[in-house]
Amino acid sequence: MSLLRILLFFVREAYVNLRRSWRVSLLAVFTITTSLFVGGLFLLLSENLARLLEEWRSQAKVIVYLSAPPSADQRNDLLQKLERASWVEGVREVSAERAQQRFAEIFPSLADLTLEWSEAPLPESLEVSLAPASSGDDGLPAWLAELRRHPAVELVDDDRDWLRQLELLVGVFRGVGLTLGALLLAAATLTIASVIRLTAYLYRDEIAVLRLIGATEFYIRGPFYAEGLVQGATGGLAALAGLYAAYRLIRPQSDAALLGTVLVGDFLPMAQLLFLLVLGAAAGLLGAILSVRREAGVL
Amino acid sequence: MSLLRILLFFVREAYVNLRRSWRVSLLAVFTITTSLFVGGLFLLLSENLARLLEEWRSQAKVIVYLSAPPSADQRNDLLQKLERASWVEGVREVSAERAQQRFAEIFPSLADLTLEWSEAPLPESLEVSLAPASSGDDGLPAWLAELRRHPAVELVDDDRDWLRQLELLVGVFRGVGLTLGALLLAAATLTIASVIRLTAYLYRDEIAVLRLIGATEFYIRGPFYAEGLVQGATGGLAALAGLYAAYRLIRPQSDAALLGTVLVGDFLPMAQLLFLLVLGAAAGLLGAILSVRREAGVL
Amino acid sequence: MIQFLNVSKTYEECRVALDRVTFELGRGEFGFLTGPSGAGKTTLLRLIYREALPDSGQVLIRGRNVGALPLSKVPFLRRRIGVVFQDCRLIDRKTVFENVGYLPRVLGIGLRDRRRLAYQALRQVGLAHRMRSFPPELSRGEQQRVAIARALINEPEILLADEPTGNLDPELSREVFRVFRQINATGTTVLAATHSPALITEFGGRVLVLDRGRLVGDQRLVGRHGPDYLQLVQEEPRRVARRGGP
Amino acid sequence: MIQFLNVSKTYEECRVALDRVTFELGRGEFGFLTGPSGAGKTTLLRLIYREALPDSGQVLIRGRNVGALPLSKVPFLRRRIGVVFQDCRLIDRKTVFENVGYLPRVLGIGLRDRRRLAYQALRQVGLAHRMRSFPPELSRGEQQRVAIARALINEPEILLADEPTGNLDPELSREVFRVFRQINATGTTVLAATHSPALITEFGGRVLVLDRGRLVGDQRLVGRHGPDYLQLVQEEPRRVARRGGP
Ligand SMILES: Nc1ncnc2c1ncn2[C@@H]1O[C@H](COP(=O)(O)OP(=O)(O)OP(=O)(O)O)[C@@H](O)[C@H]1O
Ligand SMILES: Nc1ncnc2c1ncn2[C@@H]1O[C@H](COP(=O)(O)OP(=O)(O)OP(=O)(O)O)[C@@H](O)[C@H]1O
Ligand SMILES: [Mg+2]
Ligand SMILES: [Mg+2]
Repeated sequence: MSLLRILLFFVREAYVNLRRSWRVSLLAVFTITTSLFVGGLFLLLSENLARLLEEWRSQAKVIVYLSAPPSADQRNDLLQKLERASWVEGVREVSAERAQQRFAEIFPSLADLTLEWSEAPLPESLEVSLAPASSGDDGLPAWLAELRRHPAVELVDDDRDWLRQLELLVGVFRGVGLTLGALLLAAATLTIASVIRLTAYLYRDEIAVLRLIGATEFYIRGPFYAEGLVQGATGGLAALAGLYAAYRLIRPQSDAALLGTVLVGDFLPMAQLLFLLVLGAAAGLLGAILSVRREAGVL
Repeated sequence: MSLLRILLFFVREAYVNLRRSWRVSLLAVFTITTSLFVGGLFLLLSENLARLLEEWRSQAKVIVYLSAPPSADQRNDLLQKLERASWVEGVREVSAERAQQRFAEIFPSLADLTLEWSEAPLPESLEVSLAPASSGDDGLPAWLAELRRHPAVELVDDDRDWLRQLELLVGVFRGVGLTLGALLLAAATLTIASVIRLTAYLYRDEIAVLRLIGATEFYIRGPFYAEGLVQGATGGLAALAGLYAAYRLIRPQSDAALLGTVLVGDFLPMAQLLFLLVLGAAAGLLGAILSVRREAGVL
Repeated sequence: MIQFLNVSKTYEECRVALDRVTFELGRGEFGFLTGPSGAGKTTLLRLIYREALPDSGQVLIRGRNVGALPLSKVPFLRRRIGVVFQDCRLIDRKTVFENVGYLPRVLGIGLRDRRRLAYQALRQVGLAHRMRSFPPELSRGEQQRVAIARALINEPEILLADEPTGNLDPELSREVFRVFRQINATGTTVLAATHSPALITEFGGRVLVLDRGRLVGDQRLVGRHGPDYLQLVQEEPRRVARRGGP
Repeated sequence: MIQFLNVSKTYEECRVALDRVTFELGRGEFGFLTGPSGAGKTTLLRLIYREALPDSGQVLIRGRNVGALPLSKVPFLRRRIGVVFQDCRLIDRKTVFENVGYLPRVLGIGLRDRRRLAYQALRQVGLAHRMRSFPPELSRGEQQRVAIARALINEPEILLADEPTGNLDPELSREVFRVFRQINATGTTVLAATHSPALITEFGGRVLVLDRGRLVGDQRLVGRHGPDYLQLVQEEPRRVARRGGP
């Protein structure tokens, strides 16, 4: 037989088998769906969480406080210096009044106090936002030291301690998320495999008969592999549909609550959807492979 | 037969069946374990998260800023007033120096500035911590208004906006957590049911034979129910063991990272462990019930 | 004891298995059911123990309509009927002893009595030494004999045997039917489907012949051993039992 | 063609199924295997198509040791051997046509040819009209005939039949063995286990008798139809085929 005919044989056999024992198939597909749905939901949440943290991380700034009355030359020189640096994404000037205003915002209860202050106690500053990639750059500390020595600069608050803490946080979150996600998906895969192994018990005698009448392993296993693949992929598709439905269901209600947007800001990207689908199909296939392999002592 | 003998019959049958088809049983138990483990892990995380939020919530304070130089009488009057209120849990005095120090801690980059300030610009204050239950109390706003009118009080920062936000956050977290947890457990239950339904397919002929030779439904089903129950409970126990192992595994590493303690501060309380166990047993039983019920048209 | 009144049964696809069958088998009678493959023998027996329901007509046992029996009463009907299924239907997960002793166990009979009963029943078919084997470890003929023992253990009022000797050698087949005759002598009504004319002519009795669902023959045959066959058997019970023991 | 050299086979629990069996069945021979229930007939046949391996001794097919065959070659051995299993072993999820036509399908034979082959094979056992039924919808005798058709379809070099007529009436049994004789006449070696002395004496051939694992008899018997039986069959092929068709 040509390869095409062999494939056709597998697919047709699988189709007929699936149709004739759809109840059992449905149970297997259902389990796969459940597992992948739960796994996918977790992926959705952790993706959005990671995205949010990335956003925070990208907002980390270096604040340069200017010495009380900076000369125009010194100011320009400083600004140019900032704009030349590759890791600087943007510079925002914050006047002394604005600083005071923000202080009042952060400490509303102390707002009255600031009004009493004779002259502006907070200096003018420049908020320098850094490119996200730059945080690991080795040149950054030297550059910051140089910045500190600039005559127009009173003080450089480089947010780096906070940034480092945030990075740790992001790392932990991601790590925990990935670990949990991997655990869930492993659990799902194992569940799927055990379900398909279970269905295989049902067809054990059937497989034994095929062996006895002279079918080669190739022809015996092919249809079961195809069956597992189809079951897995179907489960994956159903899980994706379920995920999307859940996403649409949560989203409108979540706009009200702050956390809603965090949890389901965006749907999963195409690559991850594909990943889930492939995972389902792979799990189904793996289960089938496990299930039709020769048991020890079988002749 | 007496009830005891019947029960003994069920248990013995179940035991023999489990022993003779332990491979299939193992698959079922394994699925239950996986599902419950994942569900339990989620419960563990959400419990700890809720505990953490509760802690934050209980730390919400009302800060009373005193007018610049409070007289000793006014001070004592105010302190007595605070101590009489039922919702006040504790009062901590913060001197002007301490306030300045804390300002410097919060804004390390501005620390130098405070040194330049002539006299202490931040007033002395009293940090009043409220009993957690009091946040919903209707008398609180009136009491706060009264406090504001007190001659020794410059300003009352009651943290209530922030508290309300935090409460919303806690609510959303808990809601999402419970929803997700319920979803996971539902998925687990359904998975278990479908697995046991699958195993039942294996024993379909067996059950049919028992019916044909004159066994009543009671005697046919009893052992299967016992089998399902034992499988479910075993799965539950294994899941609990797995959870505890995971808890012990994560905990030592988590002391380093801030988030670790958040994630696995405490193990699940006894009631919830029991709940998981009962859930496993119930799922096994439900699966068994589903699996041996008469199919339509069976005589 | 067993009455068929104009009973018809059609499976899906208009496959007529029984076509207006009417007969009556009296209490304590010994009946053979014969006919070519696919004639409807198994179907007829299935109607008696209610594995199937007739499309029209009535099946009466002791004058009561089996088809009208509520589902909850069916097990009690089946307990009074011993059935040797054509495809044995043993439970692979249970030992021979457990298979044979299942119904006594459900009926609350203690282990020792059960063991005695099972031993007696299995000895009659020469398999007392295989009590602890599992059915897949038995030859097909041995499986069939276990199925026979299971049907006998409860001393049923009616014994239905569907081709009980299809995988047995002639001598064993004869012994099995001798056992059936013995049981019949104690008052049990027996209806056995068989393809073997040799057995029918040897043992004699009521002979019902089916062909394509129709009852085409119903006669009383005197066996080769004559009407005194039973006495002959009673004289040599040892011969029947000899094959037993470990 | 088939050679047993001092073959012994013991199952677990020291249950001796075959005890130093030695015989040779030549190419194109027609052999009967007989003996009481549990004598080891099925075990002997299982050793030939390698469902089991001997504990000692050798089983040779066309001079090659079956036990030494690598696992990957086993299917090709089995394709040359048609087997009628004692318990039929049909696949319930597949129709009669699919059951019978499975091996030709694996061998790459197209649908039309497969249908022709299946029709021919099923017509020989009178079941051509049940091609689209599923095995559970057949009577036990019909299932057995489907199993026979499946064994015949591939025109095997060796045909092994384990009690192929246990659930068939005498006339059908005879027809089945007539078909076996016909196939034997085209050069196929046939070895059939049976309990029926009637069939053996009618058809004759090589007769191997087993008892408790020992080969206690090996003789050549001239059938009731005499040595010219084959010619007789050739004269009336129509009679064999008549039962076919819907
Ligand atoms: N479940 C079913 N669905 C469809 N047809 C069936 C079913 N069971 C039996 N039949 C058909 O009904 C007819 C009678 O079957 P039955 O099993 O009663 O025959 P039988 O006399 O017992 O034959 P055998 O001697 O081969 O066992 C047969 O043609 C068979 O194919
Ligand atoms: N898997 C097994 N495990 C243990 N013993 C077995 C097994 N299979 C067969 N036997 C035993 O081996 C002996 C021979 O069995 P076999 O099936 O070859 O007999 P047979 O001649 O085919 O009998 P029958 O005519 O009843 O089919 C029997 O006593 C049987 O109980
Ligand atoms: Mg039948
Ligand atoms: Mg055999």
